Amino acid sequence: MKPLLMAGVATLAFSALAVAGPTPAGGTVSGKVTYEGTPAKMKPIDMSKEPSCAKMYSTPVLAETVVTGSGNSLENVVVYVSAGAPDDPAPSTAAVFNQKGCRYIPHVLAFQVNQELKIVNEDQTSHNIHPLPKLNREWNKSQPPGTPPISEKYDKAEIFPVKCNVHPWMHGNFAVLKNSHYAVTGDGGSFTLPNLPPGKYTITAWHESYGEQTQDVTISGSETKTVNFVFKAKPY
Amino acid sequence: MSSTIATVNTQANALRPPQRASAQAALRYAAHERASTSGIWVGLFAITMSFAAFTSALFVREGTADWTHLALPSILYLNTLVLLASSITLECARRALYGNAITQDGETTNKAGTWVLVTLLLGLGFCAGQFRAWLELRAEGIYLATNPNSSFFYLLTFLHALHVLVGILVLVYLAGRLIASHRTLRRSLFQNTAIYWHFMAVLWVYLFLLCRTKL
Amino acid sequence: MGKLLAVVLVIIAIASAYPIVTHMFPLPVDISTHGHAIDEQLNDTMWEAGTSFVAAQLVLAFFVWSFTGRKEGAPLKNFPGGARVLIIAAFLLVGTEILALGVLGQKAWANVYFTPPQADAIQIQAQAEQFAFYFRYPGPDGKFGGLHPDKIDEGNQNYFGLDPENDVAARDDIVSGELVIPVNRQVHLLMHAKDVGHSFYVRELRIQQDFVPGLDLSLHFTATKIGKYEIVCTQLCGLGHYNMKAYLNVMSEPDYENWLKQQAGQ
Amino acid sequence: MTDGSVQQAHVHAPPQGFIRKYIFSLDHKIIGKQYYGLALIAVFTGMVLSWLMRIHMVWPTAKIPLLEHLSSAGAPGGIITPEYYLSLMTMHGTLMVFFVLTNAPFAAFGNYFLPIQIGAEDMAFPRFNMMSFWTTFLAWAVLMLAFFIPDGPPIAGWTSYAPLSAVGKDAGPGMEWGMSLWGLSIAIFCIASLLGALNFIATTLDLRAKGMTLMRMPLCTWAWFITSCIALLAFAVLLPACILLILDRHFGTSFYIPAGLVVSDRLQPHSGGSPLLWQHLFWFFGHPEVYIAILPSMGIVSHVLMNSLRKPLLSAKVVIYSMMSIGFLSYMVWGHHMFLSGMNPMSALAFSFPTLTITIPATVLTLIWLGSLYGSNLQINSASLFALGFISMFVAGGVSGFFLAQPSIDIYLHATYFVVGHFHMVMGVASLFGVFAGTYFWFPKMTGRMMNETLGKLHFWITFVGAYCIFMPFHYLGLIGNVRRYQSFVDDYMQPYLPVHKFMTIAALITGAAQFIFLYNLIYSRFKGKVAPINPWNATSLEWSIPSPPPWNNFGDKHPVVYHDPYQYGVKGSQGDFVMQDSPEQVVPASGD
Repeated sequence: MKPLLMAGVATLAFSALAVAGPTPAGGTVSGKVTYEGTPAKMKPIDMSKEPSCAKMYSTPVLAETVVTGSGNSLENVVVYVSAGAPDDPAPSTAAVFNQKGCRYIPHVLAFQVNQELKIVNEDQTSHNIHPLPKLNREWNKSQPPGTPPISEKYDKAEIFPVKCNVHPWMHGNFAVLKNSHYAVTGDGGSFTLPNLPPGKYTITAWHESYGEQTQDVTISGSETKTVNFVFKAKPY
Repeated sequence: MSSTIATVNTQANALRPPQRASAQAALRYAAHERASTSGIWVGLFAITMSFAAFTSALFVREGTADWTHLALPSILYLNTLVLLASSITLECARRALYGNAITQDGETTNKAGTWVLVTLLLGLGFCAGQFRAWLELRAEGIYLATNPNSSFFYLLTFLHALHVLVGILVLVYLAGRLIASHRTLRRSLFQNTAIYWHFMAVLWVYLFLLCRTKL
Repeated sequence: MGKLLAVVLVIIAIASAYPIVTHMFPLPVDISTHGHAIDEQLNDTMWEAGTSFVAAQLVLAFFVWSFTGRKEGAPLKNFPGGARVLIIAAFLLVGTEILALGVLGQKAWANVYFTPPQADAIQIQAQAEQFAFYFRYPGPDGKFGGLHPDKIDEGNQNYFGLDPENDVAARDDIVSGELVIPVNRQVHLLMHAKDVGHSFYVRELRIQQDFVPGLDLSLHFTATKIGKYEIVCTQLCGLGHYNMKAYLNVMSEPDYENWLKQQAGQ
Repeated sequence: MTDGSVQQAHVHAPPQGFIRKYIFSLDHKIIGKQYYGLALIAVFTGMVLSWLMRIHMVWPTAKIPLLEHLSSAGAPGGIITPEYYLSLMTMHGTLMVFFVLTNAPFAAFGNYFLPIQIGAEDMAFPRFNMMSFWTTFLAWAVLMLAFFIPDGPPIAGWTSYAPLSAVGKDAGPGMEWGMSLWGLSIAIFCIASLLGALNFIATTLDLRAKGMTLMRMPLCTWAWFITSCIALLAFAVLLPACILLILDRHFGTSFYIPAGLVVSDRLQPHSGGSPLLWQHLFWFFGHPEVYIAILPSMGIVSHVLMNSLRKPLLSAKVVIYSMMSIGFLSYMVWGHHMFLSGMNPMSALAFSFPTLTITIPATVLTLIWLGSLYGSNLQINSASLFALGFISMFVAGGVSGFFLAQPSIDIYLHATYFVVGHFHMVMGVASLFGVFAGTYFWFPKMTGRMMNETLGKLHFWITFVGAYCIFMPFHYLGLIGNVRRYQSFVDDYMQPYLPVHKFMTIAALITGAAQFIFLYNLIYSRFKGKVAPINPWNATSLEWSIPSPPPWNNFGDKHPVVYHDPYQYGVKGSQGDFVMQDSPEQVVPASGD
């Protein structure tokens, strides 16, 4: 679970970076994403075909399509302002997508339109990065160990899966978003969207296998509104 | 292919009597006549091979699950007749040119030219007919990729039409030369075009039967 | 210069034969019931082909040696018996080789392909995909769930496109990235390709068979030695081809049963 | 006036102006040289590609500085990516098989010498001849274009098996436009080769000089003739295969793509196609293609060898019939490439026997060559060295065919380095040796200058020994089950054998470098070589009866008449131990024979 924690922290860190703009102090939307019902049991990943990765784990790693935490909390949910907020310019910092132990860290990476996406390979094996967007231009590149990071940009807002053509179990997601008001839930499933100027917003929560939910919220002044999302878990 | 040679001696002009050339030149001339005839047969062999390959592809594909049935547009029957007719008219042209006349004067060449003209019009008619057939299928919502049968139908008919068009181009050239009858014309050019054209008719009959029975 | 060529030819002949004669490149151990036939066949062929190779090079060398740089007007000779002898020789030599190898060789081929799998053979489904093998066991119910390509979700470890939601038979199917089989039991491998052409090659098993998309082939073999062996893909299948492999894990019967139980438990 | 102005027939005046003379020339000699030039460019490109592959394979993390700039996508930081390795491999194979092994021995030399050797003043259809070269050039340009598109070259190998080659971009990098360019290029190449073959056949059948009976044609003319018959069939089948491939890729048909394929997480919108269909069509072309590559070299080698033996070949007829039967059999064996591809196992046997049978004519040829050496007066020069080298290589590559012809052994050796070694030796190196022999032999005739013998011999020694050092180990590695088309050997199994791979790579680098000696020799001799007489080798066939280089219409106004079989060596002739084909004198066997 440690890498997962890292993933969560990392994502939060990035989102924090992203929102730490010059925007005037405003309201905040925060809340928790949970599920009800029994989620599918994540199967262990068999990495035997890639010894250099397999030997990095004492206990088998589980698939990350559904990651749950204490109190039915749901991780890897992208929560973002889908309407009401103006488009923000891309921050100068790059969103980093790491390949380590034949897994994507973070599993879900959220970043902004035209923000630099930096893809790093820390493994001793050659990886292949094949994002499968529908609106944006599709590309498919391999990254042998020792090659410089791949730097890319996406110019259309879209959430889409990314896979490694060499290691079938490696699946992640890119969330390319219009504005800087977003978060990806980590351990505990909670999120915060600070610095929202007064106004009416639509908040969307996206999960890769449970789909999307939206809620409207109106911010007046520097209050903190709580918005919770509850997803319906499927056993299979 | 003989157009190679034919264009070479366009500078030879006017109705002057054919010169008695050196024996050597005569030999060489005959050799090239023979060569272009072997050429056309070899070419036809290659074309046959290609369509044989398509046919075998069809037989392989036939067995598969998504193989259906394709109702051929009835205009194809008409097209068949048109193409066969064109074959006959070209034969008439050949008779007119070489049939009985020992030396051709402007009249026979004109006559032949007209027959060739008719032939190529019929040829164009055939192509138009094929095009019509495709339009009819489209109208029924049957496209190239709709099912394997339609794929094969469009493929075979299109490639055949392409070959016919090549023939038509040569016919245009022939007709021009014959009607403007002050130009020389190599016998082999005409003969080989005729062979090619007849072959196209035969090939079409084969393809048509194939489509009828298999698609 | 001719003499030099002769010498070089001899050296080449010897140097080429040396690694073979001294077994510098031994075949991996054979762990199959049918493999010995193939190995014998390979061995016989090696002798016949190897001999003809060395012989030809030596003859060439000898002739080059003796017929270069002859003094002016040295008499020309024709090969005794002329072409006829050589043709007859060729027909006899190669003809017998063909019969010997060709006919005998069919036995080895037949062992693999003309014998039906035994009734009690363990049925395992192998799926090849870019760029991994996955293996499916029917599970306690002994039934394979149906395949639904649209249900394939690799991120969620659903490599085969099973539909446990509606398909009961699929729920207990065991999917593994490693081919685990009991020793000395015949295995009947049902081969399925998910995307493009692949091939199933286990050197030690002396088995190689293509996965052909849309054409589900099957293969049967019996492993006779406990151990872990490499399964590699030998049909170019894309950028990860070089890295497309899995392991064949041959276990004792009880170990195999335990493994199955443990997998079913997950 | 159907036969008006007869004597003008085909007597075209010497072409004027650079363009008509050297670029869009109708002269078979210029066209032959153009083919040779194209093959030369292709072979050096292909060679460099193989260098990159070998280097990457044994030093996977090696940074190749220049490459980084040539292809930033394929080799980020100069490190070759797995897909780029496959691109290099695909392009290497395609260039070598189509643009070198088909062009050099067949199209290049055939165009230049077939008409001369049969006493014709040009090909039957000069315009077709020109078209076929420029179409080939177009095919080459289209193929090379793949290097310069963002997508990069295809990664499906020169065999481009469907559905990998048919499903498009989902199959991986280079499989979108790169693959399409490949298919287009090969389709164009087919058309070019068909035109060429047609021309060769018609010319051979109908333009032979007086007295030049079929049996009096030199062996290389025979080889070119037989080859063009094979090519006619082979390419007439590959063309439809490519058309179907393009349709599947761009027009949504399903000839090769079955239903329910999920590639890169995408369910492919196809149904019912058969991947085996491509394999059948491809190998129906693919195996004869091997003989398209090797037969002309057999002919050239026989031609050159007879000259340096100074005595007639044991039996030219036997050579001709052997080549014919090889050509004929080559159409019954394509299935041996598909033993393990899911054909009915019975058919494996059906394909195995004709395959083994081919070794009979091949052995006959070899024995005839060897037997002719006996009692000869062998002259050693660059040409004959390469001819002898050819025999050695042909045997070396041939015997390994024995293994692969047997389905049972193929189970183990299929798709290993054994196969790679086999076809590189017999189809690649052997036929290239034929090309080298032909080059050293005919260069004086083609350029009017002799090639430098010292450089030639140096070139031979490095190439001959080098080739063995590269390709023999391939067979050994095959025996231990080293799988082909791997960009690196990630598994422990191969680790002990990496030194062997290093050895092969170094051998490849050296041998490749030696080819630049050849290139230098070509260019140097072209301008600085000593002037060649009409018949420097005291050879007998017609090409040596006319000036070097020949005038634009070969024989000028004199019309050759042929009196003898092509190889009247070792006789009492007026000019020495030989009698030219076109000399009316009696052939008196030399004494002591």
